[in-house]
Amino acid sequence: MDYFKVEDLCISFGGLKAVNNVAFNVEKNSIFSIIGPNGSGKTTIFNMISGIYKPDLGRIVFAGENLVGLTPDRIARRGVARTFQNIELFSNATVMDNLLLGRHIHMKTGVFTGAFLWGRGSRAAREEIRNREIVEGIIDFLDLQSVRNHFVASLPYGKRKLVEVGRALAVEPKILLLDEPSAGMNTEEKQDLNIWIKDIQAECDVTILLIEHDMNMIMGISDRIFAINHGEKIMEGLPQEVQSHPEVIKAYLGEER
Amino acid sequence: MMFRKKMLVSLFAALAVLTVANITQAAQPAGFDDNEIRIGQWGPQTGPAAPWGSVARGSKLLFDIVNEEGGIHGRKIKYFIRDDMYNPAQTVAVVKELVERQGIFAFVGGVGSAPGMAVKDYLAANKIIWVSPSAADKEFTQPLNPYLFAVYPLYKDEASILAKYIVEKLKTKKIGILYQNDAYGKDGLEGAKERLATYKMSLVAEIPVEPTEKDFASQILRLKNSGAEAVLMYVSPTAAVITLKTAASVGFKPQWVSANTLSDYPLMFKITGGLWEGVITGAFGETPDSKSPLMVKYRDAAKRLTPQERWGTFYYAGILFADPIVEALKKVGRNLSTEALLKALNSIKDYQTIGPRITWTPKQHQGTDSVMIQKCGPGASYIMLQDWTTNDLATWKK
Amino acid sequence: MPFGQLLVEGLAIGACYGLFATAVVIIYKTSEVVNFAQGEMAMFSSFVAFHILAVYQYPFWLAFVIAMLFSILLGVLIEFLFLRPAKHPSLLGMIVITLGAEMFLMGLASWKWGAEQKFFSLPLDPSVTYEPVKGMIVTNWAIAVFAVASTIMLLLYVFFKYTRLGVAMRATQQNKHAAKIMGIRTERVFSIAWGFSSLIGAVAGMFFASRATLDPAFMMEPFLRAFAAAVLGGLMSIPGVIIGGGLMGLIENFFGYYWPSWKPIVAFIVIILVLCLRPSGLFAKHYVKKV
Amino acid sequence: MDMKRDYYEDIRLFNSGVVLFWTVALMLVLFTLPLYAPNYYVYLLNIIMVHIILAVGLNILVGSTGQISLGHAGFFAIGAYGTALLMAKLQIPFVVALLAAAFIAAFFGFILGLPALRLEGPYLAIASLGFGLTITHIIGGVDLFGGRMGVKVPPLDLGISQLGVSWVLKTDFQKYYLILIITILMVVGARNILKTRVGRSFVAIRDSDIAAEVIGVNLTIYKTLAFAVSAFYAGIAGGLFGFILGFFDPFTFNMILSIIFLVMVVVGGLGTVSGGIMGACLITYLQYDLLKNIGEVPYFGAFMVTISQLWFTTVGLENFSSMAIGLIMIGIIIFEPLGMFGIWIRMKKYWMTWPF
Repeated sequence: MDYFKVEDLCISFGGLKAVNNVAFNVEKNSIFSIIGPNGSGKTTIFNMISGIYKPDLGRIVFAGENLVGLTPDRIARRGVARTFQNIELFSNATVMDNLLLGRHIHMKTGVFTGAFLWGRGSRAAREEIRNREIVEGIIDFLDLQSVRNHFVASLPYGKRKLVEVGRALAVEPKILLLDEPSAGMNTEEKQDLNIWIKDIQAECDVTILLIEHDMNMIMGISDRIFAINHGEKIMEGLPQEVQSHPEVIKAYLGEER
Repeated sequence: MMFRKKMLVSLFAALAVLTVANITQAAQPAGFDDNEIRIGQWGPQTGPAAPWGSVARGSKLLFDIVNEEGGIHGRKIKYFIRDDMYNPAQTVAVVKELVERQGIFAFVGGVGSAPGMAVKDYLAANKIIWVSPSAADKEFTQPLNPYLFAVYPLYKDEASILAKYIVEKLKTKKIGILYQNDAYGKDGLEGAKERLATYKMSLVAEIPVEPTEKDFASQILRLKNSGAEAVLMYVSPTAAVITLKTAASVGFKPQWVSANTLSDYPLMFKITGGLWEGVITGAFGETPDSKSPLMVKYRDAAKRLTPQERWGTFYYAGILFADPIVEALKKVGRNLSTEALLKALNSIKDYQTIGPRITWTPKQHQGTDSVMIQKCGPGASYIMLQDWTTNDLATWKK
Repeated sequence: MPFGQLLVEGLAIGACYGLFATAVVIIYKTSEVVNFAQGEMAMFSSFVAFHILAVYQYPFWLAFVIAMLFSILLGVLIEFLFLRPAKHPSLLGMIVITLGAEMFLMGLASWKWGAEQKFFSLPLDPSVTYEPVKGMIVTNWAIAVFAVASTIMLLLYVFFKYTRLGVAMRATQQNKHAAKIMGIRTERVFSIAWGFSSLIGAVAGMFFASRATLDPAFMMEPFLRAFAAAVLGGLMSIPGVIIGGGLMGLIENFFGYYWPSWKPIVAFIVIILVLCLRPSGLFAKHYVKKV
Repeated sequence: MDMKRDYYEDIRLFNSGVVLFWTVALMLVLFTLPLYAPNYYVYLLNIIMVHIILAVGLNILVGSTGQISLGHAGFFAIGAYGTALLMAKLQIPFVVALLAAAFIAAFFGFILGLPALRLEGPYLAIASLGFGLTITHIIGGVDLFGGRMGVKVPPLDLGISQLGVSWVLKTDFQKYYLILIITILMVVGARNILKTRVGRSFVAIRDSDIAAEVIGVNLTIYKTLAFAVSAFYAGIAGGLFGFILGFFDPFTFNMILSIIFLVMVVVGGLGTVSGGIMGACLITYLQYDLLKNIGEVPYFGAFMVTISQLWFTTVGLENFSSMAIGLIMIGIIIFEPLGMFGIWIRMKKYWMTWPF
C-alpha cells in the first residue's frame, strides 16, 4: 500500500508558508495528478520530492525509505525522475546526448575508462553502444527520429518538452514527476502526449505524478487527483469527485458573489 | 580493433623516426660571411621588466658607431634585438629563432638571470659565444663555461664592497637590508652578511620584498623599528621609489645604500620626486656626464643617432657590454672563426672602456669584481665617493 | 610592534583599495560584468594626466580635470565599442572582452609612453606629516585618500538612493528586461556606469601612482587587490567594498609585519577561505537559482 | 534494404573515409615534419603541442563544464616543478615522474574544485586567480623548489636509471616525437572523455546544473572531477614544457600566462577539442613568432615604424603584440563567439554547399 507517500510536508520561504502539511499516498503504477492555481505550491512539492528544496518538516517515503535529506542525484538513483515546468534541458547538446545523459546512473564509465575508448571492443564503447540502443528505443517511442542529432536549442518548444520527457524516461524511473508537460503545446501535440503518458504508464511500469492545468487531460488519465491551494490541501479523490468539489471550483474560478 | 592496430603502427613508426632523428640534424646557417657578422641580443621590450630593455638598444648604438666607421676588417655588424618579455620560454624561442633561422655568430648582453640560465647550455652546445650577460649570476661562469664571458660584477661582491664602505667610512653600526626575494636580492644579502661577519657584526634587519609588490608599509616599519641607521636596498627601481616614499611618510631617514641597478640618478631622482638625493649606490659604469673621451664620443653619437633615447645607465650599459666583443673582433683580424674569437676573448687583459677593468683568462670568465661607489647629489648630480674597488673577499678568484 | 602606525598605513592603503574596488563594483552592480580592464583604464587616464603635466605644462588642477573628463570618455568608449556589440555574451565572454581591453590598453600605453617609470605626484608634499597620537604618523596622502574616499562614498550613497538615475541603475542591475520595459534606457545606463566607474578608478589610480611610480604595469597588483577586496565585500554593496578594502589593507600590513615574505598572498588565502564559508562575500546574499 | 544502425558510428574516431584520409595525411606530415622543417620550427611546434595539451584540458573545464579558471598557470607550474624535481631529487624515471606530477596537479585541481562547488562567475575567477598566484609564490618562497632562482631540468631520460637503462633525448627533434605521441594520446583521450559519460555530465553541469542533479549527476564529484582532469592535463603539459625549456623560474608561470591560456580556449572555440587545438596553435604562433618582430614584417612593419616615430615611441613598438592579441580576443567574442571552431564550421558548410 505504502509505495510512495508524503507525510506532513512543510516548507516556508522567508516566513511565507509555501507548502503546509501536505500528505498523500500514491499507489504503484498509478497516475496521480496534482492540480491547483498558479503559485499554489505544486512545483514546490516536486522540488522537495526531487531534493532541490529541503522540506522544513515531514517525510517523503519511497519503498520504505525516507528521501528527505538526500541530494537530488541520490534521489535520482533511487528511481525518481522528473521534468521541469520551464524546461531544463542541456541546450548545447544534441537530443541524443540529452537522452544519453538520462542514462547516467545506469552507466559506469569513468574518466579513465572513458579516455581509453580505443575501438569497438573497449569497455566504454560497449557500454555506450548498449545504452545507445536503449535510447534509440525511447527515440522511436517518442517519435524523435527526425531531430535525433539536432541541438536542443534549435528545437521548437513542443519537441523540447518531449525530449525532456524522453530524458526522464531514459533514467528508467520508478516514479516519474511530470511538471506541466502539456504547457505550450497545441491541441494535436496534447493529444499525442495524452496517449504517450498512458503508454508510458503501461509499458514502463512506472508511477506517474503529474502537475497539469489542462483539465481535459487530467480528467482523462488520472487515477487520483490531489487539489492544492495556498500550499494547503483542498481535497484528494477520484477525478469525478474533484470535478464537482466546490472548493476546487472556487480555487480555480474565484469566489462567486 | 582496426584503430588499435593503427595506433600501434603509428607508435612504431614514431619510435623508428625517433631513432633516425638522432642522426639527422639540420645544419645551422653560419654566423658570419665576408660582409657581415651577425650578433644578437634578447631583452624585455614589453612586460613588467621592460625598463631594462634599453640595454639591448644601447648595444645597438655601439654597433652602429662601429659600422659607421667602416665595420671590423671589412665586415659590418648586423645586429638583431628580440623581445623576450623576461620570460624564459620566450627567451629560448627567440634565441633559437636567431641561431637557427638567421644564423648568429655571438650574443651580447641579454637581460635577466632566468632568461640567461634558460639559454646558456643551448648556446654552449651550439658553440655560440656569449659575451657580457646583463645579469650577475655566479652560475654563468662557475663552473667555467668556455663560450660565456661575463663582465657584470657579482651582486655578492658589490654588496660586500658596499658593506665595507658603510662600516669603515660611514662608521655605521646598525645596518639593515631590504632585499628582493630572488637571486639578485639574495646574493646581495649573502655578500653583506659575509662582509659583516669579518667585523663580527650582523644585520639588524633582513626584510624581503616580493618582486611585484606595491605596498611596503609594513616592511619599512620593520626596518624603522629595528633602529637601522643604514639600509642596503637590493630591489627594483619601482620598489626603491615606493620604499623611499613610504619611509619619508613614516619619518624614517636612514642612509640608503643600493646596488648599481639603481645607479641611474637622473631617473631615480625624477621618479622619487627628489627623495633620491643622498643615496649611495654602487656603480659599474662611468657617470653619464663623465668627461672621459670615450664617454663624450658615445654620448655625442647617441645624440646624433638615437635622439629619442634617454642617455641613462642601462642604455650605455649596453655599450659597455658590447665593447669587449668589438675589441676582440678587431684583434682577430680578417680570419674570423669561433675559435679565433674565443682565443682573442680569453686573452683580454685589463681592458677598460667606460666600465670596470676586465680580464678574462682561459680558466676564469668572470671578468671583474670592481665597482665604484657614488652618491646622488643635489639635482641628480653624481658625487664620486670611491673609485674602482675590488672585493678582497671574493671567493671565485681563488 | 608599531600598532598605531600599522593601523594608519593599513587603513590608508585599504581605503585606496576600497576606492578602486568601488569602481569595479559600480560596473558589476549595473551590468554584472567583472571589469578586468579597470586597472588599465585607470593607468591610461593617469598617463593622460601625466602627459598633460609633462608635455603641455598645464597646472595640476587643469590636468586633473582634463584627465577626469578623458577617463569618463574612455569608460564610455570601451563600453560602446567593445561590450555593446557582443550579442549574447556569457559571463566568460564578458571577462574575456575586458581582459582583451586590458591587454589593448596596456600595449597602447607602453607604445605611447614607453616602459620606463615616470614620476607622477599629487600636489601633496610628502614631507608634511601629522602626528595626532604618539606613534601614529599621518601623511597628506593618507588624509587625501580618506577624504576623497568618504566623499565619493557619500555621493554614491546619495546618488543610488535618491536620484532618478541611481534608481534606474539599480533597477537595471536587478532585471535588465523589466527595466527596459519600464522605459529605462538600459544602454545609456551602462554607458553612464562605465563612465562613472572609470572616473573613480582614475582618481584611485592617481593615488596609487603618486605612492609608487607611473608605468604601464603599475595598476596590475593594486587591481588584483582591489578586485579581491571587492569580492570580499560581496561585489554588490558599496559599504561592503569599503570594509573589504580596509580589511585587506589591515590584514596585509599586520601579517606582513611579521611574515614579510608571505605578505603578497595572505590576502588571497583569506579571501579563498572567506569564500568557502560565504560564497558571495561578506555582505551579499547568496543567490540561488529558481526552477 | 538494411536499416540496421550501427551505434558505434556516433562515437568512433573516424566517422567517414574523408576524415580518416585527412587524419592519416596529417599524421604523416606531423611525423615526418622535422626532416624538412628548420630546427627552430621544431621548438615552436613543441611549445605549441604543450599548449595544445593544456588548452584541450582547460577547455574541458572552461568550455565543457562552464567553470572559469584564471589560475591554470599554477597547475602548469606544478607539473613542471613536480616532474623536474621528482626526477632530479628522487631519481624517478621520466614516465613515472610525469604521471606523478600530473596526479599531484590533479590533486590540487581537486582542492581548488572544492571551493569552486559553491562559487560562480567572478567569485570563482578571483579564487582561481588567487590560487595561481599562491602556487607560484609558494614555489618562489621555498628553497626546496629552487626558490625564485629557478630550477634546472635534468636530462630527459626515457630509460630507468635504476636498471641501468638510459635513453636520453637531447635534441628538439627527439623531444618532438615524444611530445607528439603524448599530445596525440592526450587529445584523443580528451575527445573520448567528452564523448562518453563523464564528458556528457560536464556538459550537463554547464547547461543546467539543476537538471544534471535530478538525473543523477553528483555535482560535487563531477565539478571537482572537471577541475582535476583539467589540472591533470595542465600537469602533463607542464612536465613536458620543463624539458623543452631546460630551465624555468616561478616568473615563467605568471598570471599573464593563465590569461593567455584562457585566451587560447576562447579564441579556439569553447567546448570542443578542436577549438582548443586551433586556439593553442594560433595564439602561440602569434605570440612567439608573427607578432614578435613586427618591425621586420614586409611593408606593414615599415608602416608601423613610421607610425611609431610620428606619434608613439619607437622603443614601444613591440607592444603591438599585446594590442593585437587584445583586439583578437574582443573581436572573437563580438563577431564569432564560437571562436575559430565556428569559423571552421562555416567554412566547411560553405565548401560543402559550394557553388550553390
